[in-house]
Amino acid sequence: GRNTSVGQIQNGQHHLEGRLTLTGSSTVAPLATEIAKRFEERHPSVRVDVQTGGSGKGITDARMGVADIGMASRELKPDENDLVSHQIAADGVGLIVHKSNPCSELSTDQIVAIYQDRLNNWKDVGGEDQEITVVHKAEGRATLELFLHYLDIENPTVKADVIVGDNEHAVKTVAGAKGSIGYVSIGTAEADIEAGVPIRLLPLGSIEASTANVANGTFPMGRLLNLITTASPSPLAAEFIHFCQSSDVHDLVKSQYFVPIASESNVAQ
Amino acid sequence: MLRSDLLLKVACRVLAIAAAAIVLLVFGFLVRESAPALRSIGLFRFFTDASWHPLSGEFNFTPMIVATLLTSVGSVCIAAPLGIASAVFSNFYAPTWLASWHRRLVELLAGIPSVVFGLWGLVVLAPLVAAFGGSGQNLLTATIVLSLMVLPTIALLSDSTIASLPREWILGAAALGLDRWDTVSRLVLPAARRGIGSAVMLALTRALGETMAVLMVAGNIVEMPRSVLSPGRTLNGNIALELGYASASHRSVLFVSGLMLMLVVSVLVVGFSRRTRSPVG
Amino acid sequence: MTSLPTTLYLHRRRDLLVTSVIWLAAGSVVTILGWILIDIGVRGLTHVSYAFLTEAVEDAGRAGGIGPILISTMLLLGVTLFIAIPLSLATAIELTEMIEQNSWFSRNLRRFLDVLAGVPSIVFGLFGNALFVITLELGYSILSGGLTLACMVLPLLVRTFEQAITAVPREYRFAAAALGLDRTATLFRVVLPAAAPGLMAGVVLSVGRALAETAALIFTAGYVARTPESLLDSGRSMSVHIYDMAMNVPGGGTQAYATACVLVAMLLAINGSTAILLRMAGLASRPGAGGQW
Amino acid sequence: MISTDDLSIEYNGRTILRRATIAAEPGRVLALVGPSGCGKSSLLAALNQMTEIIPGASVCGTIKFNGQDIRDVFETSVHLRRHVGMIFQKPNPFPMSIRRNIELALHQHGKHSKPAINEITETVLRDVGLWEEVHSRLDRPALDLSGGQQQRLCIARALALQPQVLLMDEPCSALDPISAERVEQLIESMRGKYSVIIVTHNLAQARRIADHVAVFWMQDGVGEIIEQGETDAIFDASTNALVNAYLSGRKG
Amino acid sequence: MISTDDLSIEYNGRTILRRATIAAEPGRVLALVGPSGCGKSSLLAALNQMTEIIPGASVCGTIKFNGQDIRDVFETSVHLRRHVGMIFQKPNPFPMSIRRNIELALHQHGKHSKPAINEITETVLRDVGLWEEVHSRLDRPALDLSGGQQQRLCIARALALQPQVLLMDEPCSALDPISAERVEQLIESMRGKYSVIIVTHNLAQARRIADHVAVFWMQDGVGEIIEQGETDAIFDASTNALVNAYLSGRKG
Ligand SMILES: Nc1ncnc2c1ncn2[C@@H]1O[C@H](COP(=O)(O)OP(=O)(O)OP(=O)(O)O)[C@@H](O)[C@H]1O
Ligand SMILES: Nc1ncnc2c1ncn2[C@@H]1O[C@H](COP(=O)(O)OP(=O)(O)OP(=O)(O)O)[C@@H](O)[C@H]1O
Ligand SMILES: [Mg+2]
Ligand SMILES: [Mg+2]
Ligand SMILES: O=P([O-])([O-])[O-]
Repeated sequence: GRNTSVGQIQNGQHHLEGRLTLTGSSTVAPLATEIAKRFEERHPSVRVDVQTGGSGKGITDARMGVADIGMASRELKPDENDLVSHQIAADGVGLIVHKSNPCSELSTDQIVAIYQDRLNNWKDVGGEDQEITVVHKAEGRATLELFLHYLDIENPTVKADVIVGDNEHAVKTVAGAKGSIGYVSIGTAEADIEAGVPIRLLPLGSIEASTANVANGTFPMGRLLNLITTASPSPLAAEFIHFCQSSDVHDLVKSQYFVPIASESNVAQ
Repeated sequence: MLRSDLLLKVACRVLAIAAAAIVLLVFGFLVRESAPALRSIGLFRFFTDASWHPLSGEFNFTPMIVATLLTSVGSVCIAAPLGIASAVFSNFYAPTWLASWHRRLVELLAGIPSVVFGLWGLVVLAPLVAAFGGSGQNLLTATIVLSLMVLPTIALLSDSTIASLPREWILGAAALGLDRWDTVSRLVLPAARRGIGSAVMLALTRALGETMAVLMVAGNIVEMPRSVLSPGRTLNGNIALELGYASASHRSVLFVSGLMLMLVVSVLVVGFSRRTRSPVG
Repeated sequence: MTSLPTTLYLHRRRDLLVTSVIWLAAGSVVTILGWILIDIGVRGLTHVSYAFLTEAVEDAGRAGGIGPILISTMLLLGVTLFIAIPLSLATAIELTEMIEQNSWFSRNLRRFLDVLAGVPSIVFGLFGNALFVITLELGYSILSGGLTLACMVLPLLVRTFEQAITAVPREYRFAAAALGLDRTATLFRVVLPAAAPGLMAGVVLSVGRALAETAALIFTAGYVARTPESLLDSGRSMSVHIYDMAMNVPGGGTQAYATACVLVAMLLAINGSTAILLRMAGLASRPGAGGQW
Repeated sequence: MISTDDLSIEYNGRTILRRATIAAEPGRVLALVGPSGCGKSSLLAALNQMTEIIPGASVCGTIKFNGQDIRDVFETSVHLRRHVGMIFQKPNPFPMSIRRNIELALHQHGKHSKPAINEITETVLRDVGLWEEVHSRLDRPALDLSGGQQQRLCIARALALQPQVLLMDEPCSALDPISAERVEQLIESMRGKYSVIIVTHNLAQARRIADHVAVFWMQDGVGEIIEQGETDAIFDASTNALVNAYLSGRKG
Repeated sequence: MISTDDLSIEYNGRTILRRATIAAEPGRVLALVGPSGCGKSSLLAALNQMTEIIPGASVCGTIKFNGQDIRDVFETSVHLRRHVGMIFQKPNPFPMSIRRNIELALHQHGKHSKPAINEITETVLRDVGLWEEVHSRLDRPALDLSGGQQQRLCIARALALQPQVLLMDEPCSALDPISAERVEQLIESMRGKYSVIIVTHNLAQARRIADHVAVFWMQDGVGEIIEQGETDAIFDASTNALVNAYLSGRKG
């Protein structure tokens, strides 16, 4: 295969060469790109190519050997346990509404009711008299699975008004329609709020949706960003994953609005 | 025949066949990838299932086929009059200098990425359409955005068809005292209808095939549309939205929607070429 | 004199009405499309600078420039045209010069190309991924992306080439034949040069189409924002970058619009330079036949 | 009927016809002859203001209709052209049925009643001697007719508007001799009814059909009328050496 | 030089020229005259096998080059056309530079050396009297030349191949009188060097320049040669009534 790495460790740990291909989650791809760049600086004979395409593609490619490493913004499912996942960062999923929306808090039940179309006016949950536009994600998306899992509902019971793909799609949709509600990666939302996009993160229960609360583990709807390999990754892949999990990249993780994972875990897990 | 001519003839034939073979390759690829789903699910259930929830084993395509046809046919219905008017404008109504600027602008727009159209639709247009309620992401918005994307195709190809009509006809019409609009409506447009027809056809196939821009503004709910303000999902939007996250069997089902779309296009193309081949009066 | 004053008066009123409608239609086309252009310009133009054009992509695209992306785009375009032009030219020649019009072969060839024109770009992406990336083992690369784009622009190119070639006056062919030029020479030295303006217009349209493509490239040329070292390296095109910045990277909006500005400027440059090239070669394009009223 | 006064024509600033003064009399045939390129076709185009739609063309001088400036008589050129028909060198029927070709202009000029149109169609087709040949296939494409038939259809189409003047630019030169002869007979038969201005390269034809002749020549690269008058006077008794040389075939 | 034997030409199964037999002698000028549509241009096209590339055209009968069937003398029509040049009614230079227009055919026929090509270019441009006018702008587009210059360039381009026969289809009819005269002089000057066959509608011109004349006529809708011979004999002493009527301008 053209993507197989020929990474080999020569002269000890510090001379690596070869090419690594990563594919998968569009959430992880920007972070992986930045880490790869730093890794290439440290190991000038190594090329790390980061491709995108979605978590599902990452997992499939890793399994088929099309990619050395897959990226996924979700946990592996039971039928994927032939693969190994390596956490490199954490992320939370928070509910967003338009900035002008006065609603200050939603209970889990209210969220479920809204997403199942049993509640469809903001005035019923402490807002203005405005219809609720429900922004939902497409089947298979990692954020969607986390969201459904947290609310403990089945996807077919959801009655959405808009289905979006990527996080920014959700953000732009909510920013463009006053009565809408959606859910996105908290990091994304924070970055956009910082950039002046008119959206607001809603607390979940009474817990503020913020990367800080994801980091300290209090925010309930959190997820891990993973790198996926077969049971025996190549030495170069292993070295890269190790690097991704090291504190050397924590600044990069933060700059991409994710939460570094505190303890350095072992590559082999 | 000379050796060089023979060489040219053979080369052209071979390359032309190669070009045509690409379609077969694409078809073959789609069939191969969708075979598992067709085998395990069968064709029937794609039309009879209760809804589209592939992870829960429900695979109804019908709303997506309807949305695909609605948005693409609708967009052509908007773009065709505007595009033809624009071609008539630059040939008959605009002063020469303006005509060439007009052409240049339309040419430029032919090259704007669909993402940019989608982005404009999402950020500028949808909030305006949201005044009618909801998020503003619905079939209407998608149709408008699509019509803008295919408009340059219709305008440019109609323009060149009209420009290539024999000048004698136009002089003849003028000599009979036909005014400008009579000349256009009774002579030019009928005489150019084949070329304009194939421009519209190309635009329609283009609209059917467009993915990213529609995905960004259509709302993507899989439901039989009740009005133009209902959100809807197109077949290719469906592929783009779910493919990256699909597991093996789900993936195969998505390829069935690709295959479906190609069948729709083929039927339209063959139907159209049948119609235009019949002698014109 | 049998003049018909009433109807003629009506005609004048109608002419005024129709003229306004046509100007309105053309005006609205220009307005809406101008609106989009201005929207892009307002949001992105201030960010475009020499540094933006040359610097590497930083911070996932939020900072730095689009240097490597410009290079990848150019390479992709190069590969696309290198493959697509000969293929479509040969097909157009076959359709216009070599076979009977309306023969079984020509009808079906055209149909096939029409169907190809309707293949969704995402399907092209998947197809390119399966054929070029995996089966032919070219990997995510400029080459795979360019080949996929070549398949995609093929129908458009063939159609415009066909139009350009049939528009060449028959006299040129007769003159060439009378000078004892064989078919090959007639074609390559007389007909194609005479068709050059039309051929160029086709190429420009296809370049626009190729530059605009996103979905097909994500799965073939890939996403890597590094400067490619060879055609077998992956490279991110401008429209993929725009998509990523707009839809995936929070805070990438300005970069997306700035990149779109560069893309539009590039199209303008290509349009302009082909016009100049043609004028230099003494091959000005034909004026429209409608003439002025 | 129609006449010009010191008419000059320019294309893109280059004068190609200088100070042409001609007058077509009611019911008479005026032939314009002279070598290629000295502005005969351009003069015809100016007479029914076709120059308006030719890019780059500009006309100065006056054109009169029954002695009055055409700009005063007719509101627009569309009105003028209803009274001044034109036939081109290459037959140019529209790509539609024979019937539509005739109807088209009638519609424009306000005739919509079906029976009236049918009647006019039959009359003009009879006038040009085409009725017998085509009455059974009026709804077939006009482009299926032979060249001579096409040209006669174009004449019929112009006659349908009952013009007062007919401008003809080498109407026979693209036709076979038999068709050409028929068209010539047709022009002959129009004498007395219409005022005809005909451009022809066929001097024998000019002599056969014209009452008056105007001879064009190129002076310093610009077309001019160097002599005009009664046909016989010009052909037999011109005192102009150039004209004599041209008409006897020694020049041009 | 070149001659035909009972040559008939059909377009899509319809015969338009029947059993034409003509012979062009070396160094002499043969004029083909006759009304429009009786197959003069088609005969010229058959002589250098241009009929091969006209859709629907088919030729039967033999064409001989120096007494031998052309199919035996020349491998393909491309070879034939190198020896039989052709000039069309409408000047048709290629849309490229003046120099390229002449080079093109030389390349095809195996001349690639730059100095040799330049020399030939100068010679033929001098031959047609164009050198003085264009030598300073050989790399400018040929389409910028005037009609007369374009036609002379087309002749020069044909002469560059040193053909033995030149076929000319109304070469002057699209030119202004001065250009036309120059082209006529040029033809005059080619007498003795090339064998020329010229189609013309200008009978005076035919009389001025031709050694022999062939008169075409349409019989039952098909073109035929009704008389041929020495120019003076035909013009002054023809016994054929039709020919007399035509040549004196009473018919056609
Ligand atoms: N549309 C045009 N634009 C520019 N120049 C033109 C145009 N039409 C004609 N001319 C030029 O004007 C001059 C006169 O042309 P015109 O056709 O009036 O001559 P003519 O006497 O009718 O010749 P012919 O006998 O060949 O028909 C010519 O030099 C011609 O090149
Ligand atoms: N390519 C063609 N296809 C079909 N018919 C043709 C074609 N070319 C010419 N003809 C017909 O053949 C006949 C003879 O045409 P040709 O051009 O040889 O006549 P001609 O004597 O040269 O006339 P002219 O003096 O007008 O040039 C005409 O009836 C014409 O319509
Ligand atoms: Mg003329
Ligand atoms: Mg001829
Ligand atoms: O691309 P995802 O991170 O949403 O799987």
